[in-house]
Amino acid sequence: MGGSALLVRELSVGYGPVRALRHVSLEVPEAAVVTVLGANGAGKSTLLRAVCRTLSFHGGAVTGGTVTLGGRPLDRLPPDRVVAAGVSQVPEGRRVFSRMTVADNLRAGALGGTGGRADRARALRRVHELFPVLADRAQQRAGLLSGGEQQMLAVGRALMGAPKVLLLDEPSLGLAPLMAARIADTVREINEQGTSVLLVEQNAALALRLASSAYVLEVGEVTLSGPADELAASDEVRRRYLGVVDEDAAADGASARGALPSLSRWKG
Amino acid sequence: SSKAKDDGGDKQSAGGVKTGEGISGKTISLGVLTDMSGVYATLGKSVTQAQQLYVKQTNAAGGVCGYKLALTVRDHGYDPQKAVSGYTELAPKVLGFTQFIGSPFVAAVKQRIDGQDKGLVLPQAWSATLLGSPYIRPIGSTYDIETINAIDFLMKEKGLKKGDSIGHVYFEGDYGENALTGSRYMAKQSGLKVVEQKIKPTDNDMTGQVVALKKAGVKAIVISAGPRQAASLVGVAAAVKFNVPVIGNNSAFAPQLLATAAAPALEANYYVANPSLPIGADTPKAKKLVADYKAAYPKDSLDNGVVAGWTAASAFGEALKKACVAKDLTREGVDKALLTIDAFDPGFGIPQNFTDPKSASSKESVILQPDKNAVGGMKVVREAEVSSVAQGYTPGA
Amino acid sequence: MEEHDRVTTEATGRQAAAHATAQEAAAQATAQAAVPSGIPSLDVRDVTVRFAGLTALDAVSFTVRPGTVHALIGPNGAGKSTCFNVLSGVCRPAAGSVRLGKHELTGLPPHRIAGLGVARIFQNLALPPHATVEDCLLLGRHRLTRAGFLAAGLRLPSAAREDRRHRERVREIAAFVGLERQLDRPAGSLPYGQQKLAELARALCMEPRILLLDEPVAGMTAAERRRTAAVVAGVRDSLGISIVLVEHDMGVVMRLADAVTVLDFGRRIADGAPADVQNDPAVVRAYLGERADPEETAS
Amino acid sequence: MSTFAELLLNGLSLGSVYALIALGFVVIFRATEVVNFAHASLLLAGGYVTATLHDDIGFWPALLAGVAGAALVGAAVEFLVMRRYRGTDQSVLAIVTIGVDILLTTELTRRIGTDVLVMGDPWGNAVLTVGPVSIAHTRIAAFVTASVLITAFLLAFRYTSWGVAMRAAAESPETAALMGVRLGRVSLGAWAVAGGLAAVAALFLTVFPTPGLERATSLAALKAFPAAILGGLDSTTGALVGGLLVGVTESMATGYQSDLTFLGRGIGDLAPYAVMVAILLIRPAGLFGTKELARV
Amino acid sequence: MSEVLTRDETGSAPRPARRRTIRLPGARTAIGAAGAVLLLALPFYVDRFWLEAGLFAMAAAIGAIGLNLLTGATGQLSMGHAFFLAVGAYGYCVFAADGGDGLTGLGLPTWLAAVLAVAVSGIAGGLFSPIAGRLRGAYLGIATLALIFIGQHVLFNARDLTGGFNGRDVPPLSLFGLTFDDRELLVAAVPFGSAEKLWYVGLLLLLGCGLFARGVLRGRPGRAMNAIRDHRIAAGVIGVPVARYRAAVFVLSSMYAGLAGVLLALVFQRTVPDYFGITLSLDYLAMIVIGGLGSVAGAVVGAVFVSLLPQLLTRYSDTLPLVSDPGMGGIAPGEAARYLYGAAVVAVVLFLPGGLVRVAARLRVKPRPGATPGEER
Ligand SMILES: Nc1ncnc2c1ncn2[C@@H]1O[C@H](COP(=O)(O)OP(=O)(O)OP(=O)(O)O)[C@@H](O)[C@H]1O
Ligand SMILES: Nc1ncnc2c1ncn2[C@@H]1O[C@H](COP(=O)(O)OP(=O)(O)OP(=O)(O)O)[C@@H](O)[C@H]1O
Ligand SMILES: [Mg+2]
Ligand SMILES: [Mg+2]
Repeated sequence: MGGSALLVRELSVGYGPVRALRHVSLEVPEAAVVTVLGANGAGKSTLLRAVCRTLSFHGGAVTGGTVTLGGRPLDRLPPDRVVAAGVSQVPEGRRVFSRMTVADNLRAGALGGTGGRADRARALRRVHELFPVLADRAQQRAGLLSGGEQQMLAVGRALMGAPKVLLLDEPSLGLAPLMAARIADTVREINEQGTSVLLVEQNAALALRLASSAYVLEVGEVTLSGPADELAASDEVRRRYLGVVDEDAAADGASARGALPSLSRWKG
Repeated sequence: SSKAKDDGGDKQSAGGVKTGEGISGKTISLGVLTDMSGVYATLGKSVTQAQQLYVKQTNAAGGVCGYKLALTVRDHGYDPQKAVSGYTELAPKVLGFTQFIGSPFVAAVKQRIDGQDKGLVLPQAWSATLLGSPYIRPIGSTYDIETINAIDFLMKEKGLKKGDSIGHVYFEGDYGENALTGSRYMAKQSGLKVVEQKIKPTDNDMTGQVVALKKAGVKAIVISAGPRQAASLVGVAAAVKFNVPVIGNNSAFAPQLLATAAAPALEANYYVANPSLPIGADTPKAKKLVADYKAAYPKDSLDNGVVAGWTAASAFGEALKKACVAKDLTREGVDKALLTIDAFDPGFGIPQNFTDPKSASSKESVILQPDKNAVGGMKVVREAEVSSVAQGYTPGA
Repeated sequence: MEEHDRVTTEATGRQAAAHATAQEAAAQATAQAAVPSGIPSLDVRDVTVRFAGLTALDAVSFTVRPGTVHALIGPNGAGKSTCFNVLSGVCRPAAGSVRLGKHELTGLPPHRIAGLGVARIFQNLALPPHATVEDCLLLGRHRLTRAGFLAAGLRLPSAAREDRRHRERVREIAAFVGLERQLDRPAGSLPYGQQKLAELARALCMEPRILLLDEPVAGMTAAERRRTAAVVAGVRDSLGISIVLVEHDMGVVMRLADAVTVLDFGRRIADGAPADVQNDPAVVRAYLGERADPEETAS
Repeated sequence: MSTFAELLLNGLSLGSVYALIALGFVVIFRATEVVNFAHASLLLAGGYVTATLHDDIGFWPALLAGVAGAALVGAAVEFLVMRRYRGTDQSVLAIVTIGVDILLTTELTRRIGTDVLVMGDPWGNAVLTVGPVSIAHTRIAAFVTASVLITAFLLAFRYTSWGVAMRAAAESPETAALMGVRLGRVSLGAWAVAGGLAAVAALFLTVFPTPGLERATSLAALKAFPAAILGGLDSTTGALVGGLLVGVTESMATGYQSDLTFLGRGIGDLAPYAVMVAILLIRPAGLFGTKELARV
Repeated sequence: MSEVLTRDETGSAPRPARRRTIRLPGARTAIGAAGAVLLLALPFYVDRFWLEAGLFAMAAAIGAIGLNLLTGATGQLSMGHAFFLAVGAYGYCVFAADGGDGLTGLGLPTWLAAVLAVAVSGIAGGLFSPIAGRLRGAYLGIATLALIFIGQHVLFNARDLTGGFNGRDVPPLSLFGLTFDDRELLVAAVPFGSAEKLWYVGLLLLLGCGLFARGVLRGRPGRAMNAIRDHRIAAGVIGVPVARYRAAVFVLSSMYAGLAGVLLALVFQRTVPDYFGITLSLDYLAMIVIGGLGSVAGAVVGAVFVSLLPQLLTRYSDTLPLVSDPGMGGIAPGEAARYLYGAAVVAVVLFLPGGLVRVAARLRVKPRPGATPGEER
């Protein structure tokens, strides 16, 4: 079936006049974990939207470049066909179906999958093992879950489809440290079972540890790329994404304190 | 400015006939404010087509006084705003209106008709509330009178007697409530009791009404609603073996009903009071109209709207002819001419008397019965007659 | 986030600890100097919240001293946001009381609580997507402005004057959080991290006496987190207001908090100074996780 | 007492017709969150096809054709109109359906003209008389049909992936698309199903005790609005209960009209709305509707 | 108009932020002035039919502005607007009539009657606030539909107040000794009837109402209203008294409707119950959607479109293609008008998302191709 390597070539995206991505190229080899780092607004979510063809929901459009999965172009497909081709995404900001029950949310996750009833049951069991709270709250409406529980649901839902390529947009957002670690384990585990993963994550330390290769996106362009461990060692990445403060940390800290922004009190 | 007042509204034409608004060159313009896309579309279509037929025939015969007639039709779809706009648009251009459907709308422009426009309006509405203006002249008996005659028929021929209860199912609005005035008056005069059931044009299922009337033990039912409601009422009553006679006003029947499942019940138990003979009447004029109408509009059914439209148009034509004789085709001239007509029979058995603006042009009603085999679906069961109660009744009193 | 903490705290841990005391002293000092007399303390007493078959908060108590940053942490679903919902009047507790100075907050409708100077940012963003950032921030000034329908409709000079004054302040606050260049963009088109900042700015626009922050740095890169944390610290130091902070990034919590309360399954399992809480075995077990294999910290 | 029983029975039977109409609203609302004002015209379309064909091909095939025809019209509306809307505001789409309704109704009323079309149904005007009360066979059929269809939809919504997809698409099209839901197909399907349901409802709305299908029939569909709302716009059970409640209310208000004259006559149409408002005051999302989420 | 408030076509898609338009100063003022002069001069040139149509449009615009405050800006769907129009129209009659026609009439000065009628509409709106404050979306919409039915019931049954099915006469307005009735008044040799005189009243009212609503929308209340629409709970937490605001907007919107009702009554010279039905309410909704949700100009443009289009189509129906005389088997004029109207509603909403005002805005702000703002983020 032509493998499951996801290939992005020279991709450009615009939201009306706003150009969000410029000539971005990126590759997710079969059964690999690739991470994309970048500041707020760098275009990470835009990249994932472009792959899954949901840009039109945001008033955006691909203006150039191609996306292929295992050699097969995804460019002109509607989003559901992309899913059918084996690409699944955990969108940014949870986006659970808040009026549906937790159980139905998970069922919705399996809609695009090709697996049979048994596969679905197995997937469900695994999700419940991973996030027991989702089993406890099966009949609760998803909108009433706590933020972190919703995030678990969003991840769990994507796992229900048993995709070939999994796109994760900040899966650890709002998760407690313990839970974030569990997500990391999960990513590793499903990757070991043959699923390729494209991971967008603000927790760069975690992301770089999971990934085999990494890309840095800045203002819509890829500025750095390479094996994850090399990137993790680069100063730039350490400073901006790993939050590692240099040797003269004390001085830096002090200056930071001195430069603390200040706001005068309102004398209404 | 273009609107600046120019004097000389009235002109003297070559033949010495005085003319005014609504006449230009050799054409008399007449307005038609009808409803061909709203709730009264059924009526509006027949009336309008009959009037167009009249105009065509009159023009073919040389017109009136050497003038050709021309109708300007505006379809207001029973929307008050469009109706009023239509009137505003046509009022300066036409001599008068041969048709104006919707008595609330006529009432809406009544001030303007009476106060400044003074053009003759023949509304296709038989509510007594429209009486009293020398310019707005409904033709034939009004609903209250018709209802009195209808109940009179029930008492004389259907065994209804003093002390009995009758049910009256009526539409909210001018038609139903005017008819109700009639039945209340009749009940008072004849010692009956009226059980009222008000409905809306959207009600199509009369089961609830039948149950209620049955509970009240009525001996007969008057229905002042649309054909559908009549069919449902009669059908349900028959199905639950509630065998009382039902009589409706002229708007409560359409020949189309005879194609429905309610037909047998209608033929057995239903009567209609009508201000003239039916379209299928056995008069030469009626026969000619049927033939001509069929030729002109082969696909459309013949109903009483045709009669009403024809009657109104020919009444207007009659007034024009009289005005022409008086050499005054201005609006006032036509109004005056109409006031002199005291026994005009357009060919449907009942002479119309227009001399008194305060009373209906006739108080007679014909009682009809649905009949599949008759032209227009109705046959006469009692000829034109005014009941004694109707004789003594003055609308609005 | 755990790894992330390790990284940062490993690098800056000692320094942070060293700071902590200095900072505390400084805070104490500023508390005397900067805490305006109007900042009351927030007292949460035995608050219990139940949802069908679930006790989201179980007799939780804590006190936020004026002018401090009080962190509220705990695993997902521990009841932190629910606690905020109680504090801001969105949700009524089954039992317990919340006092802000001499005002009892439970039972008041949200807008009245806002009127007392309690401002909040939402965990799941609540920005109108089409309104510009400036309008969002101006909305924050609702409680401080007066113009009603009549004044606004008739454009009374008083309304215009008020509008001008408050727009100025809005610009000031936007500059403070770093959004001055985004003011005329629709809020919905901002990237996630900036939307969080816009929320923060909107809350600041309410000129609060108590600021409730629900995960203010979620979705930001490390550098941005540092900056936002600095903004929060700046708020406390320059305005002297109290801040209640819910955050899963322990680095930020440790850097900012003066006191920490830990919730688990709606119960308070620890309460105290950040350093103590961080080493509390119950907290480690329930929240931070015990794995500390060297390989992890090495990255 | 027998009057009461008769009115109750009549109300229930009338209500089952309303329930069928309301179900059509519910299906569209669940799938697209749009209040479908064009439902009345779908009704007219379905009825028209059935009525014009039954003479030639017999009643049951004609009914089938009516269902298919109305489903086709519904699908066409979705495909040609609803799908082209690029916004997110559902009340805007509701206005679009008003435009669609005007178009379709005008066309159908023009075709129907002044006729009263009969459905050629096998029940005729037969009534079943039990003791003092009688009920039309058509209404028994309506009740059975409504119950069966509503149960079927209840199960379908709850247990099939079609139902899940529909609800997901209604709540967030983008996320649903990410789950592999074919948005176009889901809403096309919903509109087609609603069309089919409308044809069934049209049948029962125009057979005995009403004389037949004619141009004003579509107005009767308006009466199902309070039914759909007071049951809860997104609940199939609600459609049934709401329909029955409206039917009974109307029937009672009509039957006891003479005892209620202090309210003015003709409150039969008003009463359902009064009941609806009263219920909404207590339950803002209707009896069975999904309550609004109240957490941030 | 108020750019911020117009809904965007693509859900979350925002407009490019900066609009770099170099507008000739004064060009707009010039166009505005020319428009104003034209509007002021119309009564001297056009027929009563057109003036009346214009007045209907003005009244509709006032009502639509009110509805837009409610539905567009605050997100409360109302299908009961016709009810408040009726309250205004009949309220005016009751206050102003002298009882000469046997119906209740208080015989107050007509200007006072107009003011009171508007106030009563507001009160009616206030009475509905327990429901308006509690329900949302489609539920509120259909609950307000109940108002229509209640309204119709009252209009038909409260004979003493309303005159029943045939309605009642509307006493002409008199202001400063000038009576706005059909007695002719010669102005520059042009006979002024009621329509000509009322034209100026209508213009003045519309201008006032439009400016007021614009002030509200752009000011503090407008922001609060939008916040309620976009996120009710958050709005409360930010300090907006949600229930009070919703009730207040409902009242304000009802007052606008009431005023529209008064103006309509004055133009009609007679109030009839049939007018205040569900179609009217739906027309108003169509107006704000077609014009553009949430903006004043949108409401005005939509009102003009919706109320003039059917009039135009009816008037020129005979010259429309495919239309034939009745009975000739073709499409009747009224039907043709309805086809076009329905199609227009659908087409405008589908192809001009954001409403007609957005087209106007787009024309005004012509994006120069190639000159994409170098939007760096
Ligand atoms: N709907 C939209 N309309 C216009 N511009 C948009 C839209 N969505 C995103 N953008 C812009 O596109 C750019 C990229 O945004 P994107 O959401 O992809 O960033 P991101 O890297 O995911 O940021 P974050 O880390 O905050 O999630 C930003 O400048 C953003 O303002
Ligand atoms: N309105 C509600 N109805 C039912 N359950 C609710 C409601 N609100 C919250 N809960 C439940 O209460 C628990 C506490 O939720 P809360 O949002 O306070 O958690 P949290 O501590 O903020 O977690 P997180 O860090 O994931 O945001 C959760 O299990 C949640 O599902
Ligand atoms: Mg993103
Ligand atoms: Mg939370």
